[in-house]
Amino acid sequence: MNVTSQMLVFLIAIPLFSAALLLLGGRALDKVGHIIGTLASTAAFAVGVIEFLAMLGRAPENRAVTQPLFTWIEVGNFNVGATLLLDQLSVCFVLLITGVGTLIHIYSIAYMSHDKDRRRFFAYLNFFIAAMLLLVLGDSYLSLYVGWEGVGLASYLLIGFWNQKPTYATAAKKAFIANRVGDVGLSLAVMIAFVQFGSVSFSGVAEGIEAGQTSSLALNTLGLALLLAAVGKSAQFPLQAWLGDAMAGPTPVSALIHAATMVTAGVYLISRSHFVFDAASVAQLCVVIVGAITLLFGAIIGMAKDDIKKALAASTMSQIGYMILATGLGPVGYAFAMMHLLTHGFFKAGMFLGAGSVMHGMNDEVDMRKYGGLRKYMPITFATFGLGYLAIIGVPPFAGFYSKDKIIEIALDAGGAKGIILGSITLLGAAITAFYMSRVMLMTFFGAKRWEAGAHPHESPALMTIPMIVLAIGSVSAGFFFNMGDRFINFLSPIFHSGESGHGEKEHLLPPIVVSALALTAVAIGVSIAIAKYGRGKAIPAVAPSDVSLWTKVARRDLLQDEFNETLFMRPGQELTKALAVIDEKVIDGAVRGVGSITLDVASGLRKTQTGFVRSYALWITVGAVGILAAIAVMSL
Amino acid sequence: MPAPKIEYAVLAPVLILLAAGVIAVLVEAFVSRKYRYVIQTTLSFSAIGLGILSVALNKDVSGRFAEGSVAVDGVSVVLQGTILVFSLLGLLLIAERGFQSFTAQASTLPGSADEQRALASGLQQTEVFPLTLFAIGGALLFPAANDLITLFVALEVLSLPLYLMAGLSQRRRLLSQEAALKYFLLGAFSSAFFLFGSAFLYGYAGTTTFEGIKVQISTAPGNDLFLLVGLATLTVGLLFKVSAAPFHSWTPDVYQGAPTPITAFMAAVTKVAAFGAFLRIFYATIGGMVWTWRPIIIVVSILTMAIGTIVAIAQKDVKRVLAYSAIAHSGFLLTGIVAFNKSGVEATLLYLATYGFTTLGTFAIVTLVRDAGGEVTDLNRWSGLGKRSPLIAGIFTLFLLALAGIPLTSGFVGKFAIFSSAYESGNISVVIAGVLASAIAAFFYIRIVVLMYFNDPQEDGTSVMIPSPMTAIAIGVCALATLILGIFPQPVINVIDSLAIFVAG
Amino acid sequence: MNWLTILGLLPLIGSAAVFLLPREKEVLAKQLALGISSLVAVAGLAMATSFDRGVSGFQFVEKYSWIPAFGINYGLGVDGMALLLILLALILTPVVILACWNEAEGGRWSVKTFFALLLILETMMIGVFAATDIFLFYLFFEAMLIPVYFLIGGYGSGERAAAAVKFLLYSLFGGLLMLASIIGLYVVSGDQLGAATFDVSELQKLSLNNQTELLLFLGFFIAFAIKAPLWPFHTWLPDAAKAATPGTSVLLLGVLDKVGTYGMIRFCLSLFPDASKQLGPTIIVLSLISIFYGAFLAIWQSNGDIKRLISYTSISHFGFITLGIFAFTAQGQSGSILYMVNHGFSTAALFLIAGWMIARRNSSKVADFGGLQRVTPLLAWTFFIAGLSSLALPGLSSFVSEFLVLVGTFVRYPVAAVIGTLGIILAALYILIPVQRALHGPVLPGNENLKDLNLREKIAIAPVIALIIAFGFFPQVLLNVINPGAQASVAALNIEGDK
Amino acid sequence: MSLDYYLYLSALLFTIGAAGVLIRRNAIVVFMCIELMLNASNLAFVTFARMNGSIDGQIFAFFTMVVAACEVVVGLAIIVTIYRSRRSASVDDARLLKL
Repeated sequence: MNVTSQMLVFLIAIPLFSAALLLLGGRALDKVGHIIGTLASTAAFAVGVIEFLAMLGRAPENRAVTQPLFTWIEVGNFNVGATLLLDQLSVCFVLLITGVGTLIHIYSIAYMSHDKDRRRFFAYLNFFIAAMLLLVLGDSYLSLYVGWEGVGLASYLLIGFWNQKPTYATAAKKAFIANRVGDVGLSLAVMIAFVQFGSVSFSGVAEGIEAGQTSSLALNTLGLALLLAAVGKSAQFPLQAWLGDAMAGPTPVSALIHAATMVTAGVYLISRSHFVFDAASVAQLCVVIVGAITLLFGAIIGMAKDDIKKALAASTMSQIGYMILATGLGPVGYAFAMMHLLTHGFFKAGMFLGAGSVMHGMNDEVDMRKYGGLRKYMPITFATFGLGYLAIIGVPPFAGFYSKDKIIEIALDAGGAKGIILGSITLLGAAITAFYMSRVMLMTFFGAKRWEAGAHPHESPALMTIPMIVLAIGSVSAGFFFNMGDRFINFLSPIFHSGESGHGEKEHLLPPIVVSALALTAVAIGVSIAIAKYGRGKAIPAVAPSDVSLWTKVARRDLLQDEFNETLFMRPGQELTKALAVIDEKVIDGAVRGVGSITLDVASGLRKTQTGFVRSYALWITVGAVGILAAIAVMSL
Repeated sequence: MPAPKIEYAVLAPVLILLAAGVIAVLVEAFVSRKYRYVIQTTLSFSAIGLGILSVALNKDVSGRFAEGSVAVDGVSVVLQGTILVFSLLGLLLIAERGFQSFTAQASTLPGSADEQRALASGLQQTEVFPLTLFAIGGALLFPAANDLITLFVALEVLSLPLYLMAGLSQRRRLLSQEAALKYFLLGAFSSAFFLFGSAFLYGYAGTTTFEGIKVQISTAPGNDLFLLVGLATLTVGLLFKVSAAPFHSWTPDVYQGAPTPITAFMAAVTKVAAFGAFLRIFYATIGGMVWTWRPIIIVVSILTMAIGTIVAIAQKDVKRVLAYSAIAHSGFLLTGIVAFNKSGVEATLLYLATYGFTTLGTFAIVTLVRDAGGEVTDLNRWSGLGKRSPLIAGIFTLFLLALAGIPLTSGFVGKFAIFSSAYESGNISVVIAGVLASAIAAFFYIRIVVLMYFNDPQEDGTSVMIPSPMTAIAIGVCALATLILGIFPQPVINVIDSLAIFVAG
Repeated sequence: MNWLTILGLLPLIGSAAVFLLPREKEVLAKQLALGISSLVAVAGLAMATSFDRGVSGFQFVEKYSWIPAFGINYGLGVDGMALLLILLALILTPVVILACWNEAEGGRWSVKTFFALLLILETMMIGVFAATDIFLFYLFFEAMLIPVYFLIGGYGSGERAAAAVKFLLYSLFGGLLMLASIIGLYVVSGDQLGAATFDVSELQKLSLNNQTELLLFLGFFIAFAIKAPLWPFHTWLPDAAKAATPGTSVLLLGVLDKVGTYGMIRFCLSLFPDASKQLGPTIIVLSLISIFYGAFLAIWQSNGDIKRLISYTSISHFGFITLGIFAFTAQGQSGSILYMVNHGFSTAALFLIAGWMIARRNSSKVADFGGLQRVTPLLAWTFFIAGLSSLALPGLSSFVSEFLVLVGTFVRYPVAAVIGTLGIILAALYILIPVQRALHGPVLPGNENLKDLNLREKIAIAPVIALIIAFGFFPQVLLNVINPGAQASVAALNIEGDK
Repeated sequence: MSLDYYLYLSALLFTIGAAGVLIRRNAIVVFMCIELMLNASNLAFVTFARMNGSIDGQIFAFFTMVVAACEVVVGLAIIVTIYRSRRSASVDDARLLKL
């Protein structure tokens, strides 16, 4: 049934080749570098669209298409082929990555126009696209792993793009290390898969689970390992400390990597390994817990951040918490997670680009307390940011409403106490999201001008606003388009067999209408509190007030996540290193030198027995003679 | 009582050398000073040449001769051959005219007017040649002795000339005379022990011949007091001669004090002779008592190796370092005795051959490094030799690597053979000790190499003499032997294997 | 046609030729050395083409009797593993000669002696991997120390003499322990096989009682554990690597240390299977300690000396190799052999580039470099790629081998594999911290006008970087050569539960 | 009076000689003590010859006397040279060669 196509490899090859070309090209390509980069991304998007249309043309059951390239590693019966797989799940991602990616490429042409290293920036972006595509197109956990770390490297390079500033370089290193902690989970998962099922490809593992070859313990460990990987990459609790600092990278990077694509890789991994989580109940529960915690964690931080990018990053963390939560709610959840992922991709990327154009106008000022009343000066940005804002808080016609609402619904339907808790958390999350997003809107575009001297905001050039507009349209229409006649759910059902469980007849804790009403009231509450606090001419102090509740102080410091990591891992690590260095120097090397010096001391000691007196030599001879006599006597007894 | 039957052909080597010694004394007495050196050298070299020839003729002789007092068999042939070859090389060094190693007139007072006059006259007293010939004669007889009397006489004929030769050095005569005194007193002291031991052995066995003792041991294995005392004190005498551990104290002082050619001669020839006697006594005579003497020899061997290698690290003088290295090598040779099997005999003979060449070579090079005041033996002044004369330093490094037992040199083949024979006999403790000792030994050998190559030469007048033909030949032969025995030891091993059988089993 | 002897002799003749050149003709000496080593490399590759991949036994076998009395014969032969390690040596030597073109200036002796010593070292390297006769192997094992000793002692920097002596004595001590075991083998083979022999395939037929086998195994194992520095025996490596010229360190760490791990597979596993199985778990623990110990100290060195840092990373990598060997699984074995080859290239790249950085800034403190990415982008990039291969980034060669080692260990010792996998986090730390200190951040004073890589350096480093990337995507080229041998050696151990 | 007493005497003489070597300082006296040890062995030889009824012992005694004589010649020559250069025959003065 597997249909093969020769086009898949171009998806990866084009951006990879162009990245290499731009990097090796050197100064010669400076003038034309960005165009090559954008063209490469568009070409990839084109191939993606062609494959998508071809897929739609085929009957649902043989929509998946594979392209075997070469056997990568083959030792004993550890056999890993480098084959690419494009099925319904990965095509969504391909389109998202290449689509949003191309828009961001266009945006970056203008945004990075003043930077002399623009060519290198585009090279990194193309490398990222190639790595992300490899991640989603790999047909085995190992080729996924290659994409996984490739994406980690790309984010390291892009976050640390301006690494002449030490803080940015540290942020990049922090991101890579956090990802590496996650990657440990992924490599363990691959090993468990190999040992349990003898194969590391998704199909192999799926068959193995269906054949019931393994114990539930093995399955749960596999699930938890995959969860650790997802947590590392998608900045979920407890490995979420790096996302805030990742904002050190240029804004298009934050838009592409830390909003739309890379951070959602974790969700992709969990959905791709749905057969593992469906069979490993403990792991699935943990997924839900992690999702719920991060959801609240991100939201709380979002409320306290004055830096516009950090606020949006916190909101991304929280929205991905929603998606992870959804994937933990059984087969039906995967599709809704995917839908929320796509819609989030649109409006969050749009808002980040909006933030970028605001910063562009306010000569790179990120503190919202220095903004205010910008709507008149940057109308398009205001409009696109506004539409994104409406989408994210879940106002009905917009995309966010459809996808987030469904997640709240299935959270409530999770049944029993679990359903109520999850439902209430998601609702509370929706309220807080509404609050902090409105806070961002009000502080940036409304209220009195709190600009610094010499700031004269202006609208961004066309190259920046067009992508924003496209994304705004996406965030408006996507929700409605996906939801028409459950088109999106049916499209994905062959992958997740979510169709059989029939999302319709399951009994609901509350009818869908009531759920939507509840959600809207939560949103309304959030917005009204925000307006009360920040709207209608309220004086927003230019400097963050310090006499605030303990909660705000803690939230401002990212709920002490960095302090937690430092005290638990960094400082003991440094102490251990210092101690080991001392041990290595003193104990082991000392022992070796000690043996040397002991022999020398013994040598000079023995040397002194050579007194030079004939009589002492004679004494030695007599002593020796008596010794031998005694020995022989003893021996002969 | 029929007249004793002496098989002159078989005893030819010993007789030739001793006769040459006598003639040399006559030459010393009657020939005028001018020609004395030429005659003495030709006499000595021809005597050794004839000796080698006669030993070769004895190749397939195996039996007891001169009324059972001398046993000529494969082992003694190999030993005598090695002794004669080493004496030839030693004589090359002794006969060196380029620089005066020996005092013009031994009887003159150090620093006195007539000493200056004797030196000024340039005429060299050549009594060192007869002494050497007598010593070689004794050395040839010692391993072939088959009777306690001949053994004792051979020991004395070997040792007495050496005591005198130790005192003949031209530079630093006080040191040399002191070395002679020490060597004499301690040598006499230990030969007294040796005599006491042989007396009690005779008392136990009723006869002085070795096979008599062997028969007595095998028939009456009772732990007779006489046998035990005799065995103990005899071993003391032998261990002293071989400079084993508790009895080694004389070696460093004597090696340092004696003139370097004589030290070379002593280090090579006396060691071969002493171990030859060791083999004959411990393997062929008191073999029956192996369970009594083997643990003692193991302890002594480990002690010798340890002292030889460890103390050498702290030495400042080249000759003393080489003295301790000689002690260490005695320790390694004792493991051959401990092995007490056929491969043990072969390994010991092979080790003696390889070790002899290397030691002779090293001491020959020590004679070359001189300054205005004679030989330079202070190690610090040897620094930068590699820059001063790369060839000599290169050969010296080759010898040091051989002494350390690095592969591709003869030292390694010897060590490998002797350790595997010890391992074969099940005495693994000795092998482990040997391996550890060579690790420590490697340190001080390499320390000298570091000194020569990695330090800059000090401007203190030390210079490397261009060796005269004689020393050059000696060094060349030793270096070649060390390399060939290292890379192609097969022919020499074949010879030793075929000959390494004691008379009558 | 005895390839191996010719391959071995070529560099020797070359080194003699270089040595005989007049002292002041330095450039000619360098060119001659480069020519010869490239010629040998080409010959080696030609030989490799005619290597039959399917067979697991020795190929290009030569056997001439040398000292029959001791049963020693001049036996040469290569299987997959040995062939690859020889090729590693053949490729690295010309790269080193080209990279260290003017590194030999500060030496005690002439420049031509430096290059002559390098060529002698190349012969020794070929010999040690090609020897099938244990005595011949021991011979090269010991003789190899002498050229390295003179290279470190004569041409290094800092207190080079002390480091050289420490290296020599440490390895010599190991060698002597091995000699004791060889003697044991020789004697036992004499009793059991009639004629005492040193041939590896013959000695495998020996049946030893447990106690002696353990003793002999320890003799070999400690010698190899010193050579490939396993945890307690490693203190000589950082000193030697710091004191030696970068070129010498490349050969020392890249190829010579592999003799240790190669020896473990070739001799410890095949001759003493029961002892290896018995001591397997302890050695696994030692390897894990090595991994973490090396990693932590490498992190510590990031505010110290860059050469010591790279040598500590190698200690950590060697921990992985021994982990793979003593996991006794097909994946573990192939992974560790592949690891030896990959580690050779990644360390070579790291050391050469570090050498150039030091040569430019003439200080080897990591803190002295800063903002190199701005000043010398190409140098920074090659260092970054070499660093990535050292932290086993997928897509580069080391990842494949490291992953195979971990999977192989997981099959038999899951807990050890989990702990080992945690090591990759430390790997990221000990590479990214120095990368950040040296390459990122503002340009420190004194670094402004450093020149980027010149043509010679580019030609030297290009093949190594290319191979690192190529073997990342197409490791099967190497694995086809390694697998038969590795599988045979694991099967010989006949342990159950092998995947 | 069995012959063993002679052996005890010989052993006694031997130990006295050895002790003399260790204690006395003058070279000549040390040398005389060594001669005493040699004569102790002679006594032992003669006693054993009597016990074993063979004359080998006595022959050996002759040889020891000859050897002792040679030793005297060589020994005194060395001691005299030392005395002439150092004006003292004390054994303890000879300690230039040490360590």
